[in-house]
This record gives sequence, structure tokens and C-alpha cells, in this order.
Amino acid sequence: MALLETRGLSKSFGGLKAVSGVDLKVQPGTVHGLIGPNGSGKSTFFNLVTGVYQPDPGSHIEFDGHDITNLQAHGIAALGMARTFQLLRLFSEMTVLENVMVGNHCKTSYGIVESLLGTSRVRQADQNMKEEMLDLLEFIGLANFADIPAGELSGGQRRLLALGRAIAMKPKLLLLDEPGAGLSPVNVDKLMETILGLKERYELTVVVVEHILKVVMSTCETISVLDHGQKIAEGPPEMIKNDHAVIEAYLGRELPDDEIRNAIRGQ
Amino acid sequence: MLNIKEVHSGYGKLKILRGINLNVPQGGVVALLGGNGTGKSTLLKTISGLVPVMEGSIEFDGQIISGKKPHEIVRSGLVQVTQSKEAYPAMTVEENLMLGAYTRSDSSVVRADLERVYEFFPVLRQRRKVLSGTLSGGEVQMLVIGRGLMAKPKMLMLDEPSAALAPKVVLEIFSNIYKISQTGVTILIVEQNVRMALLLAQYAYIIRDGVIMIEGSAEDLINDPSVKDSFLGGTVANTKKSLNS
Amino acid sequence: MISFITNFASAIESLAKIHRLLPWVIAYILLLFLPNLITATFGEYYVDLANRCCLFILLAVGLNIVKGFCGQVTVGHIGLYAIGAVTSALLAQNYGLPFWLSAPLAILVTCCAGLVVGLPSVRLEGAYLALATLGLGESVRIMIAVTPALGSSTGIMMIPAPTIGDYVIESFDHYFYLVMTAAIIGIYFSFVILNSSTGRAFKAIREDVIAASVSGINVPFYKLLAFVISAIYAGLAGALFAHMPPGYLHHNNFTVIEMVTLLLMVVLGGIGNIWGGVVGAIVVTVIYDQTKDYYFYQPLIFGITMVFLVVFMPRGIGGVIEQAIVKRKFIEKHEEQNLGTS
Amino acid sequence: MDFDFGSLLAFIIFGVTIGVVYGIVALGISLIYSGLDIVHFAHGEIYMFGAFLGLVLSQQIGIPYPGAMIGAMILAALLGMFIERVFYRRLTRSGGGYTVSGMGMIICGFGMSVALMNVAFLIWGADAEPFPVDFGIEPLEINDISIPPSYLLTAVVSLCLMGILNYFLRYTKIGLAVRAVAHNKDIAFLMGINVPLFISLIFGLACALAAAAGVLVGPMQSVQVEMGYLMLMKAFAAAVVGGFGSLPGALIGGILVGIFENLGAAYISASHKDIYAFLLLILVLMYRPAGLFGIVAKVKA
Amino acid sequence: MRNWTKFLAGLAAGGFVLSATAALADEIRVGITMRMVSENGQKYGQMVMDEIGLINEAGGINGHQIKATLMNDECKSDKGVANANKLIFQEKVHLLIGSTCSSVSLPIVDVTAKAQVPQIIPHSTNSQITQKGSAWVFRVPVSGRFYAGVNAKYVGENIGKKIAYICAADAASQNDCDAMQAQMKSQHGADPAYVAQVQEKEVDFRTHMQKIKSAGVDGIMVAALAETMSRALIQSYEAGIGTDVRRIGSSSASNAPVPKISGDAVKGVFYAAAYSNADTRPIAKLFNQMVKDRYGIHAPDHDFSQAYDLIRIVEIALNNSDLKLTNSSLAADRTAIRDAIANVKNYQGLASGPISFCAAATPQCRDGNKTPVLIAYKKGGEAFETEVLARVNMPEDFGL
Repeated sequence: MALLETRGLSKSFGGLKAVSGVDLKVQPGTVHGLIGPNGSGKSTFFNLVTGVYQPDPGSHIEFDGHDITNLQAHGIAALGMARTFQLLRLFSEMTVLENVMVGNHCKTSYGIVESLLGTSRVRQADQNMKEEMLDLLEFIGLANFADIPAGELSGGQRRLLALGRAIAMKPKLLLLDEPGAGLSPVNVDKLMETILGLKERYELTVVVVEHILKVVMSTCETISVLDHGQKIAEGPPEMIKNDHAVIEAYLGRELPDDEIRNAIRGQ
Repeated sequence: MLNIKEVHSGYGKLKILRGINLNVPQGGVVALLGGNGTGKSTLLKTISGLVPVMEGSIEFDGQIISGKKPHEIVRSGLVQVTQSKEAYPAMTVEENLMLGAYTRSDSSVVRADLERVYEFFPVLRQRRKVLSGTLSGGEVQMLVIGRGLMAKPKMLMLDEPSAALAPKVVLEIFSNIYKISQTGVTILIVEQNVRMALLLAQYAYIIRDGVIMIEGSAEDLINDPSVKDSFLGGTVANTKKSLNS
Repeated sequence: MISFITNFASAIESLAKIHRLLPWVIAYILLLFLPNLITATFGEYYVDLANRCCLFILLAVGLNIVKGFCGQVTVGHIGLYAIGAVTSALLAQNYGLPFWLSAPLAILVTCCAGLVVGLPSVRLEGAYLALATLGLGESVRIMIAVTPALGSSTGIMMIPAPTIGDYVIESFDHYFYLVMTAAIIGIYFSFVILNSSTGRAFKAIREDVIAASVSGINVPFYKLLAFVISAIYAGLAGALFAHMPPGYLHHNNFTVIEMVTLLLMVVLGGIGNIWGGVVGAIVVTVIYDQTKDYYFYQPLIFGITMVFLVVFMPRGIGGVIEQAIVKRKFIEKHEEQNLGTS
Repeated sequence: MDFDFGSLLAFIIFGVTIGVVYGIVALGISLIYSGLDIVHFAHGEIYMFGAFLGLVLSQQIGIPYPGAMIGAMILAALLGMFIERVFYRRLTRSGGGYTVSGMGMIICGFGMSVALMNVAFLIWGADAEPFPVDFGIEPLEINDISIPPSYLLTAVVSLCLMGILNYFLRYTKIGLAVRAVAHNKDIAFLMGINVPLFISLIFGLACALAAAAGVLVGPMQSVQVEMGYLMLMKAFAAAVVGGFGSLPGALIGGILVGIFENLGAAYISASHKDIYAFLLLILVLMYRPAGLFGIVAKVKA
Repeated sequence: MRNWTKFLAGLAAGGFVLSATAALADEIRVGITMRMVSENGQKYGQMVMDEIGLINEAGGINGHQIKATLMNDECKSDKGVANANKLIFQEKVHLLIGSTCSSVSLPIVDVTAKAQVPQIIPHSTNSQITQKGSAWVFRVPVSGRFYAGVNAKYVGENIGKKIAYICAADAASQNDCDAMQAQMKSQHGADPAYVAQVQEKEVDFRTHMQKIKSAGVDGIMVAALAETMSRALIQSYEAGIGTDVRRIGSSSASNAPVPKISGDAVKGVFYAAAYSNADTRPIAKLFNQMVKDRYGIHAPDHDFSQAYDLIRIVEIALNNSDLKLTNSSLAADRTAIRDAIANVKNYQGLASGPISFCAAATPQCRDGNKTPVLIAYKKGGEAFETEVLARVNMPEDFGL
């Protein structure tokens, strides 16, 4: 059974259909790639699945056996879905440790009233959580920066922290929105290694949106291709590589260079 | 025409550009290429004055323009064409175009130039009274280029004219850009669509992590396997390559 | 000065290591001597001033929770204060409830009102929220001003002072023990909240609502919670104000000017900084009292101070000190690292 | 209470005549909001300053009323531009570009409001000053309702101002630039528009409108240092009801607030009059934050 | 431990501006809290301070100088109470003067009663101030309960019984309005023709005027503070209510801003007050001239005269009291001053009638002036003119 399944997922802003009728299945334990040109609806898809946007009527999203179509973001997160953002959206005035602790919010073992009273059980639970989170920071290599405000970190460290915050939710499904954007190839490779390491360690299912096709092709077991809000292809990398629709619609006509040059120069 | 020396810039504490050197010759078409978040938009904003220069200098048409306000830079003839989504949706097409001519006081010539832009992009003439928010993506892109032309620029900087457009429309836009360059306007084009940009431009720079990694003539770069392999993802240029890998 | 404070802070930290409550207990015991100290040094009246400081500390700390921790711009806090005061006063007067019953009930009512004032925050942000809460806060004041049962023009008079057995708490120093205890407990719990999962949720909402919600934080719930918690503080302060001798309430104690003064306290102390809010409340109250002779220029100077603070020192006193402490920590860390590596 | 249509009509007319004044102040608030992304909490004090300046010009210096109005508008505009340049501009910069985030601006606005009010207090004192103007027109009599010339004039002048502003924004080059700046500062900059100057201009324009409202209201309600606050609340309500950033919206919002509060005062309870405006404000904010006419209202994230 | 105390003391000393705690002996300390915001409000306070200065110049009271401290309460009760506390516990005053606003005087009565400090009130008319039963409070002005009686009698006999009321929500006006309605009912059996409860600073009365116009009344009672009243008066004419409908003011109608703001609209307005500048007695003429010379005011209103009378009464009482003026005799001195004020009988000053106090803590004893005077405006503007319609001695328990 699929971990995440969307049926007829649609969203329009004003008259513009950002996502229309996308059916998608993510199998548990896999790395699922989502590609498409700029503006093809990948980010909107993420926002819909994670509850940041409410989908249009007629859409259906199922996650881990729950219908999450009309759930709010925090409810979906509580069911075990975590995501990162292309622009990271870190809590920059909070410390690195606090950032991951916020990620762990749903796993808080005490009630709100208790937390407001600061009972000893709360302090104990917080202490345990702190240790656990330091362990996680150790794994992603940020333990030394635990009590530094997240805003002070460098670009690469921020990306790691964003990842750490998502992992701290102990999710079943992790959605990554362009994790490699802006990184040099070497760093992208490192990041992908970390992601795959985390996937093993925490038994995750991963959906990744990425522009760097090399990365997608080498790490994903299944790839879905979006174009103008619609899914135009889905399958293993080999299949996508040779899919006619993908090449035709998304990659453009494969004209020789000279022909294009002539077309541009009006000759 | 445009001469950038060792420019550093960024937002607040965050430094994004770390020593950029770039040169655009008069009448030339130069491409600036790079993926998401590499700093190419920041460079464009730095040139047009929206982002302050921290170090280094920018020279345009024999004058130092680093440190000047954006509107002063526009008046000196260096005009940036913003990304397609950034028209004024609540204004009509013609109002948008007239806004482009804001810096000019020669109103009779402006009228003639408006006609010229309409000839360039006939679709705009048909929709002159329509709110630009209702235009299609390609039409908006034409509108913002036309708006840039209305300022009678010496040099035009285009920010990702191909973004989110169908390949056919991209071709049309690019052919228009080429036509503009033929009228003597110097062009700097910033693109993710590396193949198209390299086919249009004469010379290209590739930016990554705030520094220029590779530069060279378009002819050389388009055939350079290292360019295709390691730097340019998700673009027409290297898709075929990665698909076959 | 700043180095003195950082030293002081680290001294307190070392005390807290012995037992978490130790600094609080010490502070509390010391404060019990404060009325005597003040009376001996400055005179009895300044105990009354200290009482008012404590009330404003409660208000400022409460406002800080919703404004500083959770980042919700509310201008209706003074309305909650009014509700707490009027409710407790009416319960005591009309139904003869003792303070110890009327105050908790008043806090309960204020909490409900806090929920109402907080409701707009679910849908609105920034300036819109400020407008909505301003409207609600002013509506409360106008309701009090025009409703005879709530005091209207003559106000509510002769509100009984709290009693323990037969003893009436009405002298300045005894009332001080009451308000000071409330203030200390208020400050203590605001630290507890700040360091709890709830506090982290508040701060996450302040920093980025969307990131907070996908991290599993129920954003509307926590926003409302912040308003309700701040309403507890406001309600408590209101009840204490109402029963403070001479026990008189009038709607013009709750105008926008009072709200602006409250804002000034929080801004001066540093938004989101608990001790800053405390210091801000004390400084503003004391300066206000001491400059009474210059009443002609006082409001002007207050206004200008506020503008300049926001423009030139947006983090307030507390923010500056906090930065200094963080910097010091950094330096210590670096030194440790250097020692470790060399 | 007897109900008759004559008095209902009267109450509506009263609401409209004061509503247009709320409308022009709201228009200024709306302009500032779209130009600087701030809700200007000190705008009521600009209105008050405008009224006093008009009073000084017309009563003490002896300039005829229309001239005094224009003079007050110019002076208030200069005052507003000064405040914007010296204080608000610094805040907007620290927020990056010309957009403001957070509560600094709101608190600064409140502080400015207190400061301005007390500057006026030091200059003119706390007492109300009469602002008698002889318009040389007879009151308009409709059935049993008598509309004094000052209200008639107010309505007419307000509508004229609105019309002029509309023409200015729609059909002139500078108006086009103002709209461009209001909508997107970066693009406006790239069009070669001197955005900082235009932001000052927008601020000045808004302040001039507030001053005009002050000079219009002065003869009806006399001029007092405290007059700004109430007007600010009503104008906020009007701006919210009409939708921030909508020109006709501000006017219609103002008229709605005027009618709403007058009918409330007439048929429900007079002492709760100000609450009606707040009620309208809160209801609209809760159920239609973009306002009744705010089609292009910006939703801040 | 010692370090801690030192630290706290240092912290406190850093924050406080040290003010003298040990007040000088041999001085009579008088504390004044007033609303020092409005122009006239400032001048009332100024006059009180000036008069005390003159007393001091003339050699003081029995050789003792008076040290007066003036504080502003902005007409806000919490500020007034803080002022009273400061004056009583810090300045250790022998006598407290204030406040001008009813809503501030009301809570201060409780403060002075508890601290056992004599309090004398210059111009708060709310009846409840003396009804609280404090043995320490004295009121120089005419209580609101008397004004209503006079007004109602005159209105019922000379104008008519259909009266519309516009009542602003401040303590004094509300009191005047309610008392007037009650008096109209009890004296003439007349119910109000129309009642509008408006906010303290209402600016727009057109709705009410329209309703009043269609109700066809004999008179309109406007009970409000000066600015609000002026606006209502002007707007009543604008609404087309003719001069045949008489306008009745509350006691604040005597305040100078009313004729100034209302202009011609004030003509014919009558009201009950404690003093008329049209008074022809020599003392009144001298006083009018003095105020004009010193403060540049065309004609003093009754708040001026009451503040002046207050100082004279205080002077008499202090002269008659046996004061030790040592640090230990504070309580005894305060009691002595209270008793001396209570012994002031039949003081004839500017006030419309004789002012007498007595020892009992009842309104009868503590509402000094029981003679309201009915005044009408003859001319508005800055150079306004008034005339006295009647001067009525009221029974001391009237309206209780």
C-alpha cells in the first residue's frame, strides 16, 4: 500500500491552475523524485500535500491510511510527514538546538498545562529530548553549534539544520524541496549522502524535488514529471529518460543547435 | 560598455556575491548563466542599484555607477527587464509601457516609440487597453521587454526571459531579443536555460556560489562537456546528456 | 555596567545550579525587606510606587508573552486589564466575595476575554491585528464608561481591600507583599513558559508561521493560548489594582495613553526579553513619577523617547544586554576552543 | 421610539456628510498603506495639525478660508514628509528596502502620535478653539432637515478632492508613477522612478488629505488637540471597510461608517456611538479582511 | 548578605532621584492636586500658588511660611490617588487641596479619610463626594444637588415642562443631568421629553438635535464639559431649533471656553453656578480686575472664584489653628487644621452665598456653599457678558 497517495489533486489561484488532477503514489521505503520545469507546480504540490494550501474540492490525499485532504498543516505533521523548504524558513532568532526541538514538538510527551506549570516530569522529558536532539545534531554535524542562533550559521549549515529540523519530527515521509539549490556539486553530493544516511537510520520514505537531474536520476527509485500542473510521466529513471512525452513537452523539441540559432536570428 | 570589477554584495549580513568580474562590450550580447540560488539575480540587482555594492566598482558607459540610486542608473541608459511575473497587473498594457518611458521628457518621440514597440510585439497592440494581469505568460514577458525598450536604453539586462514559458514561446522571445540587439542595444541576458542563452549570446559567464566559475565565448562553452556535466542541471542543454548517461 | 550585569547573570546561573529555585527564593526573601529599605531610604510613599511598579511588571511581562514570544501585535491588553479590574471589583462589591475568590474569578473572566481579543489573530496579522485589538480594547473602555453597572462616569468606589481573616491588607508595605509575590510568580512562570515546549512553539510562530505549522505546531491554538496566558497576567494585575486602597476604578485608567505607556515599557526593556520588560516597567513608572513636576513636557518626552527607541535601539535595554551576554558566551567558547586546539 | 422616514433620511444624510470626511482621511491612510506598507497610527494627529494650521492661517493671519485650506494642506504635507524622512524611513530601511515588517512601525506610530499631540498641546494648549467661518450660504432645508452650509461644503469639497485625486492618479504621469511605487517599489525603481522621493510624495499627499479634512471639520466641531484620536479610529474603520488600497472603497467605507454610527446612535444607543465603528471594523476584519472593495488588497505573509 | 543589600540599595538609588524626605519643620505644608491640562485649569492652579505666595510675602500664617506643592493629575483617578499618596506620605502635607475633577476627588476622599489629612475641594460638584461620610473632607463649591433644584424650579416656573436632556458621560455632568431629571419629576411631575446619553467628548449631536426638533420641546438641558457643551449648543442652532426653545447648561457652562467656542449660540443659555462675573459687589469687581490683570482672562468663571475663596478659607482656618509644626506633631496639626476649617462659619467672599462648615461628617456640614446663582449669557465670544437671574438659598439637606 502506498504511503502517500493523491487522487485528482488540484489547486488554482485566481484563474490559474497551478496543479490539476495529479494522481501520485509514493511507495514506502523509496526515494521518489519529482521533476519539472520552473512553475510546473512542484512547490504547490508540496504545499498541498503538507497542508500549507487547501486543495480544491474533488481532490483527495491519503497518507499512511489517513485521509488528510482537509487536515491543517500541523495535523498532517503530527501524522508523520515532514518537509523542508526551498528558502529553508529557519527560526533564525532561535538557537540551533531550539530549532530541532521545535521540530520534535509533536513528540512532546507532556500536556500543555503541565508545560506551563513546569513540573519535574516536564523538566525530565525536556532533558531527555534535549539529549536526543543533540544526538541528532551530532549526526548531521551541527552539535558544536547547538546554542548559537540559527541566523548565524553559514549557508550549508543552514541547509543541514533545515534537514535536521525535519528529521527531528521523526517522520515516516520526508519531503525535500530542492535540497541542493545553490550548493556546489561537491556539497550536493555530500548532502545527498547525508540524506541517504538519514533515510537508512530513521527508516524514511523520501520525496525529493530537485533541479539537478543527475542527482535525481542517481538517487530516486521512481520519478514523476510535472508540467503545467499535470503529471505527464511516472516511472523508474530509465523509463523517464526515454519517455516520449517527457522529452517532447518538458525537455522541448530536440532540434539541432544550428536550427535553433537560425530560428533565433530569423534566418 | 559595462565593466564590473571585484564586486561583492549581498543583503544585510549575508554576502552573496564574492568578487565578480564581468565585462559586456558595446553592442554585444552576453549571457550570465547559473542555477537557482547561485547569485545571478543578486548580481543583476546589484548592477541596477537595488542591492548596494559592498566592495568593488561597476562602470557603465564610461561612468562609475556603483553607489548610485537605481533611478539614476536607469536615466544613464542601463535598463533592467524584470522577470515576467513582475508587470503591474492592475495597470493596462499601455500604462505599463508608458511607465517604461517615465524617465523621458520627449513626449512626441515617446509616442513614436510606443508604435515601434507595438510593431515589435503586435500582440500588445491588440491588448493595449487590457489589464496586464490578464495576459498570458508569454505576453507578459513581451510586455516587460517592451516596457524596457520604452526607456530607450543603451543597454538592456534581461532576467530569465524564458522562465516558465513553453519552448515555442521561448524561441519567439529569444528571436525578438536578437532583433533588439541588432538595433544597437547592448544586451546582458541572465538565464537558466543555458542552451538557448548560449545559442543567442556571443560570450557567456557561468556563476556559482557568488563567483564566476567559467567564462568564454558561447561557441566554446556550448561544446564544453564540463559545462554540461557539472554545472547546469535541469536545463535543455544538458538534459539529453544526463538522460543518456 | 554591562560587564557588571553579565557577571551578575553568571553568578545567578551558578546559584541556579545548586537548586533551580534557589535564586528565586533568595530574591523573594530579599524583596520582603524592600519596603523597609525603601521607607528608610526614600520614604513610605515609594512603597506605593513600588506597588504600582509591580502591577506594571505583571502587565508588561504578560504583554511580552503575546507580543514578544509569540509575535502577535496586540494593542488591546489594557482592555483585558480593565476587565480583570472591573470584574473583581463588582464581584467583591455586589456579591461580597472576598478578594481570594473574586480575583481568581476575575482572572477566569479575563481569560475568556483574552480568547475573544485573541480571535482576530487567527485570521489577521501585523497592522490589521493591531487595529482589531485596538478596537476591542477601546470598546471595553467605552462599555465601562457608558454602563452605569460597570461604574460609568463616577467609577466603582470603595472596593474592599483583600483580607486575611480579620486583617485587612491595606497598608502600602503589606500590599507590597501581595503584589510583589504576584509579580515574582508571574516572572517565574513566564520563564517556565519560555523554556517549555509551549514557549518554543510561541517563538516558532513569531519567526515563521508556515514553518511552525509544518513542524506540527497548531498555530491558531498556540496564538490563542498566548493571548489567554497574557490575559491571566492582565486579569491578575487588574484585580490587584482594583483592590489596592483606596479601591477605586474609573474608565480613564484604561485609555490608549495607558496602553502606549505599557508599550513603551516593553519596547524600552526589549521586546521578547522578560527581564527587559521588568526593567522597562520599573524605569518607566519611576521616571514617570519622578518627573511629575515637568508634567507639561512629560507626555511629549515619552512619545519622542518611544519613537527614538524604536528607530535607534529597537532591541531595547534588555536586547542590548542579552547581546552582550551572548557575545561573552561566544568569546568564552572561542577561548575554550583555542585552548583545546593549541 | 417612533419611526418615520423623514428622520431616517435625516440620519442617513448626517451620516453621509460626516462619512465623506472619514473617507478622505481613510484615503490618506490607505495611500500610505499601499505606498509604505505601514498603517500610520499618527495620522489622526496630522489631521489635528491640519485643523490647527487652517485655524491659524484663517483666523490669525486672515487668509480667506479656501486659501487657508490649501495652505494647511501644504504645511501638513511638509510636516508629514519631514516625519517620514527623519523617522519612518529609517525603520523601513532596516526592514530591507521599503517594506516594513514587525511591530516596530506600529509602536513608532503610537509614539509619534503621542509626541505630535503634545507638541500641539504646547503650541496651542488643550482647550478647544472655535473656528467660525462665514460661508455666505443659507442652510439647505429638506423637509424638516436642516443641513448647515459647513456640512454641505464639506461634502462637496471632499468629493472634489476625491475626484481630483482620482484624475491625478489615473491620468497624469506622476500619478502613474505613484501607483507604480505603491504597487511594487523595486520595479518602479527599475523604471527610473525616484522611489524615495515618491514615497515622501505619497506620504505628503496623504497628510495633505488629512489636513483638508481637519480644516473642513474645524468649523463644525471646533478644533482641539484631542480631536485626532477619534477621527483616526473612524478613518481606520472606513479604510478597513472599504479595503486598504482602494480609492473609491475608502470613500464608500467612510460613508458606511458614518451612516452606521449615526443610525446606531439614533436607534440603538447614543452612548455606544464609537463602539459601532469599532464593531464594523472588527466584523469586516474578521469576515472580509480585504474589505468590501479591496480587490487588490495585499495579503501580507 | 550585606553585599546583596548594598546592591539593592545601589540599584534603587541609581533609579530614584533622591527627594528630600525629612521635610523642614516650621512650615505649613499644603499639597495641591489639580487638572493642569486645560488652559484655565493651569490658571486656577497658578492662582492658588500665587495667592499662597502673597500670603507668604505678607509674613505667612502666624509667622509660619506655607510650602505649597502643586501636582497635575490630568483628571485621571489613578494619577490623582498617586499624587495624594505622594503629598501625604512623602511631602507629609498638613492639608490637601484638590481635586478639580469629581472622578479624581472621589477616590482621594478615601485616601485622606484613611490617612487622616484634611482635604478641601476647589471645584468638584458630584454630590457623592461629601455623602461618603468622611470627617476630613470639605467642599467649597456648590454641590450638584443644589444646582439641580434651582434649575428645575426656574425651568418649571418660567419655561415649561417638556425638557430634552443631553447628558455627557463625565462624573459632574452625569450627576447634574440625573439630579435635574429627578428634580423636574419631584417639583413639577415632569418626565423628560428626550434623553440622550452621549460620550464625554462627543462631537456630533445632529442626530439628537433632529429628534429633539421633532419632539417639540420647551427647553434643552445640555449637561457636559465646556467643549462638548459648546458643540451641542452650536449644533442645536444649526439643526434649526429656534431661540424659542431655551438652552439650559450644567454648571460647567460657566467655564470661559463655553462662550468662546459657542459664540452667538451661547446667548440666552442659562445655568446655575456659584459665581457670576456680572456680580456688582465691590469685592467681585476687584476680583474680576485682578484676574484680568494677572492672567489676561476677560472674566473669571466660578472655578476661579471658588479657588480664590478656597485659599481665603484656608487662610482663615490656618490662622485660627494652633499648630506645633514639628515632625512629631503632624497628626495633631492635621486634626487642628481640620477642626479649624470645620469652624469656619458664614464666610462671605466671592461665592454666591455664605460658606459655613461644621464638625459632623455629613453633606449638610461639608457642602460649604448652599447658594447657587442662576446666570444667563447675554453675549458670547471672548468678551462674553452674563446677567444674574436669581440667587437662591437652599435648605442644607436639599436633594439628599
